[in-house]
Amino acid sequence: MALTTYVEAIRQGIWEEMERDQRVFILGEDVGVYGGAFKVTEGMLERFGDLRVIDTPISESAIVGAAIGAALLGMRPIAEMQFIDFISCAFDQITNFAAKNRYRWGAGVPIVIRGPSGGGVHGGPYHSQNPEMYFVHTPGLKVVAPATAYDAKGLIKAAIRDEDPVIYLEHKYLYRRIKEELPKEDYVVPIGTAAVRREGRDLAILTYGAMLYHALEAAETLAREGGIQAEVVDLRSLLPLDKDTILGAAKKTGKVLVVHEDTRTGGIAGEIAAIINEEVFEYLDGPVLRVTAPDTPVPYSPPLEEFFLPNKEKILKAARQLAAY
Amino acid sequence: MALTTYVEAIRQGIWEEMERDQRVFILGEDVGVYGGAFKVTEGMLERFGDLRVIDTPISESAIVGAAIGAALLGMRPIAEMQFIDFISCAFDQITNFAAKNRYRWGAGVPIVIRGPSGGGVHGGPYHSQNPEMYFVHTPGLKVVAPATAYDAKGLIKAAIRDEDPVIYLEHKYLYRRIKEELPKEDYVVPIGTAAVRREGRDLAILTYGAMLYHALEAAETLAREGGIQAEVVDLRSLLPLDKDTILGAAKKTGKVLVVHEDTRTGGIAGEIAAIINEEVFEYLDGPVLRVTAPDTPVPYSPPLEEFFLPNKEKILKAARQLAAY
Amino acid sequence: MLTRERRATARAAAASPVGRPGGEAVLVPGDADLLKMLHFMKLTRALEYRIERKLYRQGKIVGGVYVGRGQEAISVGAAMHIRRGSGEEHDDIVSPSHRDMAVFLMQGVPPERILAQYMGRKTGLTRGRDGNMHMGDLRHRLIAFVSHLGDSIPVAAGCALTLRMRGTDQVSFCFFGEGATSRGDWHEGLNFAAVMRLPVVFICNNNQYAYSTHVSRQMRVERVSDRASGYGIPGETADGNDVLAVYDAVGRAVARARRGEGPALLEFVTFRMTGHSAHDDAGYVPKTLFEEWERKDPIRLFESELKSRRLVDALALKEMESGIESELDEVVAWAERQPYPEPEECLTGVYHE
Amino acid sequence: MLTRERRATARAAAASPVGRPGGEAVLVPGDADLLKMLHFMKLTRALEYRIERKLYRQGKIVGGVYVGRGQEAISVGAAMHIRRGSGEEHDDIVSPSHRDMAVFLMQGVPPERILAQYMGRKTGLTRGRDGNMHMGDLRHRLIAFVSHLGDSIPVAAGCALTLRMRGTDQVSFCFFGEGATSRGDWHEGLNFAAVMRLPVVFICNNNQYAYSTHVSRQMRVERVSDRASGYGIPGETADGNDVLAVYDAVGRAVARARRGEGPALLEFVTFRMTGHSAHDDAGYVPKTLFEEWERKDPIRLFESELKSRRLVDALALKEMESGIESELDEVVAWAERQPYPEPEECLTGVYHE
Ligand SMILES: Cc1ncc(C[n+]2csc(CCOP(=O)(O)OP(=O)(O)O)c2C)c(N)n1
Ligand SMILES: Cc1ncc(C[n+]2csc(CCOP(=O)(O)OP(=O)(O)O)c2C)c(N)n1
Ligand SMILES: [Mg+2]
Ligand SMILES: [Mg+2]
Repeated sequence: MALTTYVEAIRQGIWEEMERDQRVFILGEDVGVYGGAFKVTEGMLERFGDLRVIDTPISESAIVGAAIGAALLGMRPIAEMQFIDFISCAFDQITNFAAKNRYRWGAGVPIVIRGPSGGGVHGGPYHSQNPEMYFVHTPGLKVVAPATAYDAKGLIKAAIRDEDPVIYLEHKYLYRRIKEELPKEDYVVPIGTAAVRREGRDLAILTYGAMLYHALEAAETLAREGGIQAEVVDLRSLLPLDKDTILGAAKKTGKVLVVHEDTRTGGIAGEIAAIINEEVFEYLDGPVLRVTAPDTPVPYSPPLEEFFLPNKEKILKAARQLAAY
Repeated sequence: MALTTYVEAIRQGIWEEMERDQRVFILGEDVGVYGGAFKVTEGMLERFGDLRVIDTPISESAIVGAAIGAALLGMRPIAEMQFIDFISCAFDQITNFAAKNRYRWGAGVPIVIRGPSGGGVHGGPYHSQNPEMYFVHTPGLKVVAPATAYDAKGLIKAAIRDEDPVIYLEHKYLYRRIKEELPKEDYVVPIGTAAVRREGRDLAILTYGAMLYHALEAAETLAREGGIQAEVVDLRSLLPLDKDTILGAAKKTGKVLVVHEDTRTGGIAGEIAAIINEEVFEYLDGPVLRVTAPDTPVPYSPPLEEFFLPNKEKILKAARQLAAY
Repeated sequence: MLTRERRATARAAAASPVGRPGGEAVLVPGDADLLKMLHFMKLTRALEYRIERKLYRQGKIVGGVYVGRGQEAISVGAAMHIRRGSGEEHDDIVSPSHRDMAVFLMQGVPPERILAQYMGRKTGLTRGRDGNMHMGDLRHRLIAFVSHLGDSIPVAAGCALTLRMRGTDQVSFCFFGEGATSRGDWHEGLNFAAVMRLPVVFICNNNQYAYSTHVSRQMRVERVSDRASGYGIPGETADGNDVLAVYDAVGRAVARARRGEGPALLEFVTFRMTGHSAHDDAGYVPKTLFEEWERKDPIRLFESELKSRRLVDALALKEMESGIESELDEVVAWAERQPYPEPEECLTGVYHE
Repeated sequence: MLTRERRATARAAAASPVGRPGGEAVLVPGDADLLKMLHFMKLTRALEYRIERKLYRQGKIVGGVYVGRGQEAISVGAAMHIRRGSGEEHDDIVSPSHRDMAVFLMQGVPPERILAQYMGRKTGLTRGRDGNMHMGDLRHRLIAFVSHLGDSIPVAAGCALTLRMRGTDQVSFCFFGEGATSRGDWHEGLNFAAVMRLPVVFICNNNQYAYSTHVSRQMRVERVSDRASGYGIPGETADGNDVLAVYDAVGRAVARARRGEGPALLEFVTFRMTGHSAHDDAGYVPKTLFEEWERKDPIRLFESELKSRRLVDALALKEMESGIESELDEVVAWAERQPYPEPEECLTGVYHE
């Protein structure tokens, strides 16, 4: 069977939704003629025409604002940020218009804002960011971050069908490195559900995005070398978080390690630590620990970026410390 | 002796720094002729002239961008956001230009961005926000939030003298409600230092801004009615956090309650929970708990806003639960 | 309340609609239109007077109050061209600014619900979640203003994009003040609409102040409409205190947009006859300017015009006014009886439920 | 390395400075200036060729590569007017864009440090923290570009604000592409500079594409300079492949700014003779356009001009080129020897230490 890459899975998901629902359209820089900087929208202009695949001026705020306006009139826009780093230019529209609109006067804003996030490809401070927490901290939004091709497709479909604004973070490191066989039939991955990627009783590693693979590798090594069985949870959805799965893993193992590529202070690990403290403190056999990027911009040069990114070794170190606690 | 209000303390701090240092200037909407929407800059135009007290167009991004440019050429700009809610329009300049500049090429950006934050005055979703976490999560920035007139003055001076970009959050509810006698002589409150406002052995309440007063009231009631002695810590500086004081309070009491007016998910309570877990888990006699605003926009109508905001009763409830743990 | 709402909607739709779906815009207002314009200018002034001078001072308004006194001709003259009452597929869509009370009224929002909004009541358009002119209702084809000036420009363009995709001749109306034109979003929105040739009419009330900031510190151009040439779209400036001039300029721009010829930027010069908000005494505005503009009051000018056309006389005006006042007495009484929202409602409606 | 740096700085400063502190700009370039321009156009082209066609393909460049091939006349003609080498109180300040390699060279940044930057080495201008043209150095009066297009416009205006406060006749130079003019920050920055009458010269390279997007989908105006009228500042369009036309237009705008008459918006029409970046084959650009613009190559045009003025002949050109090539051999060798930063350096320098 043919394997589908992560990036192709996103493309398929959008394509199928555009076939299924006339209200779905995409707008962004270079999404039409060029097919997108990472080719997520390749071929769409030809198939769907230039009113549904719109090359815009370099105006991230207008891209999102226009998507909001269209959504208010019943459309299902997908706004592409060429790199997710540029979402900062649309921050106001997203957090003040899209996020708060339903609450204020009942009119939902079903838009998807998506783009390539994450490091590992030497993109430097402006082509490697992980902006999730800016949006996880904004009531009214949803935030998802798939790690597998299956989820990439299932979550983009869920995001497009969602009645509320969804920030969809695709990890550019995974675009062509991850592939798998996908079901032929239509499916969605419900927003708000995590996936247990590996079962284990000794400790739980919670993570998402590209870090999932480092966590899984670390878990294998832990099992092989120390007989430690780590449960690995792929959060997938950062807002809302799947509390049941998170708390379940915490209760089962008593020891939780959160791993994220995002910088440390104010990262989602803190939120998870707080939830676990509040809800299942009595089950804890050790502190909630975290392995994260340090509090710096994402540096460009390979040795610096490697130092910056969490990896298997850093996870192993923290996991062993926690296991021994 | 004359008492100085919180808002007047800010004004004095800016004024004195402008007298002391020719490089300090202020720019923003209506800061000149009008003296600022909350009169923080009253009289400054007359004293310092229109090249140091600059009425700008309605262009938050240009206000911050221009401040950055001026700072790079050796100035010490203070950028006022008429309401801190509008800082969203300058988010990109702050997080991508100001925050990352020193790291990238060594050129510091000593700017202060300040404005009225917080709720309690029926300002609704766009005149009541607490945007701190957007900036606490951005390496390269500093974030302070004074609760007293003394700190308001000491921190604005520290912010102006700081070599890095500082977000200075003034709580509008406190502007005229809080007053105290201030020292005659020049002083600063160092960024990165918390203040213990009340000593106690049984549990620690960590908070900042307008919530400090609710926490102190709750602590009095706890002592009076249940003999529970709560330590109350005013964080003052949110980035960097004063870890020593936080961990000290956690070790001393074993029970920590974090209170913030900001919304819950992704709020600073999570970060504090993570730090405490990592560093002093073994001292904990109960979970790190939090009392925060719920995950909604700030509603306008009095009963809704009252429900939204943390207050003494909500703090008491959580504190009693924690004390009894 | 529903009865009231139906009544107001009916009233707003009743007077001859300006264009029929698919048809041409009518550029010369008929007598009924003229009277309708006068009515809504007066209703707006009277309702805002109640809010700013009565209820606010009585402490019955929850938050800030921004009125459009002296600017009524702009909202009214423009809103005459908003097609309404014929269903979603025909009606236009509107993004008013914070000084466009008349637009709400003319789109059929009952005055009492606007008052309930100002008073933070459950029956306000936002059910107490937001205040003053921050309200919308898609049934009335109104998109709520957000404080952040300029944000509504790209949103209005996005509405127009949808209309263009659907191939209808509907139009997106977008209102703002001259101060908002300094925002980046204003630029991005105008440029986007221009490049995509979208059916949106940009309507600027240049009341010469943005809070305390004079327009000369907001921009270096003489006229806001000078900005149009940077986008390759038509720009036009007209007297914002002459409701017929507004009616004419907007009518032409709307007709153009309906024909698929793209956006236009209209500037209506007027004056803010109050402080920025109810708590601002506008001490920074030279008294003489108020005097000068008082003489150009748009309602008085229009009354004279209609008198000279023998459409109204002193008695008719008096009747119109007392009709409005007694309606407003009722409206205020109704609003004051409205309940506040239940505290727990704070938690609902953040997401689709 | 310091020796090299001093050498490069000296070279950049050596040729006759265009204006003396406080004096008038010289609008007619002397022979030395003409030769300097040719030298820097050629050096830029050769250095970028090494980066894009050699080092990048050899896998020695860390990230993306954006070059200004075919656009050298703009950076060079403009940078001739940047006052430098006389200290902070006299020198101008510059915000180059991502296709302005020549500006870095002419400000005295040694080519080898630029290469080290591209290769992520410790001796690159950002010590490996950022890549390609994202570099600055206040000693060279260069402010580093951030990816986010348009962000540098308000920053350049803020620099100019400082110069105005200090009452000097220094100027802030601000470079960008036509695509960046769609950003909100571009608008806010231009408007701010115009209102405050700041000494900043806005220099747009209109290379007709922004990535794959043709300028006609970026704006509806014919010329970028049409946007100037929306700010009440002068706008001018000139041939961006004619270095003397650039020199002339920038010279006049700079002189104006030095006299305190405020900003100007200059557009130089050119063509991007490459893909957007080294990995883009520009398949979306009609081949005929490349052919057409190849004939207008700014370096060849300028060579003909200088030949007709008898300032250079074939031999002199050959010598100039081989001088550059052998310098670049050295430079590449030096850069390849440079160490990468230590991993732990990741953690330092976020704050003042
Ligand atoms: C982005 C932003 N910055 C600041 C404000 C604060 N503010 C509210 S109204 C106003 C003046 C608006 O002037 P203008 O656009 O001319 O409209 P007018 O009030 O005169 O009708 C300001 C500065 C805001 N609402 N949004
Ligand atoms: C705000 C923002 N959005 C998108 C991008 C991605 N991007 C990088 S260069 C570019 C095209 C720039 O075009 P132009 O301004 O004309 O400059 P040119 O590259 O043609 O010199 C784009 C879209 C960016 N850097 N910043
Ligand atoms: Mg105005
Ligand atoms: Mg270009």
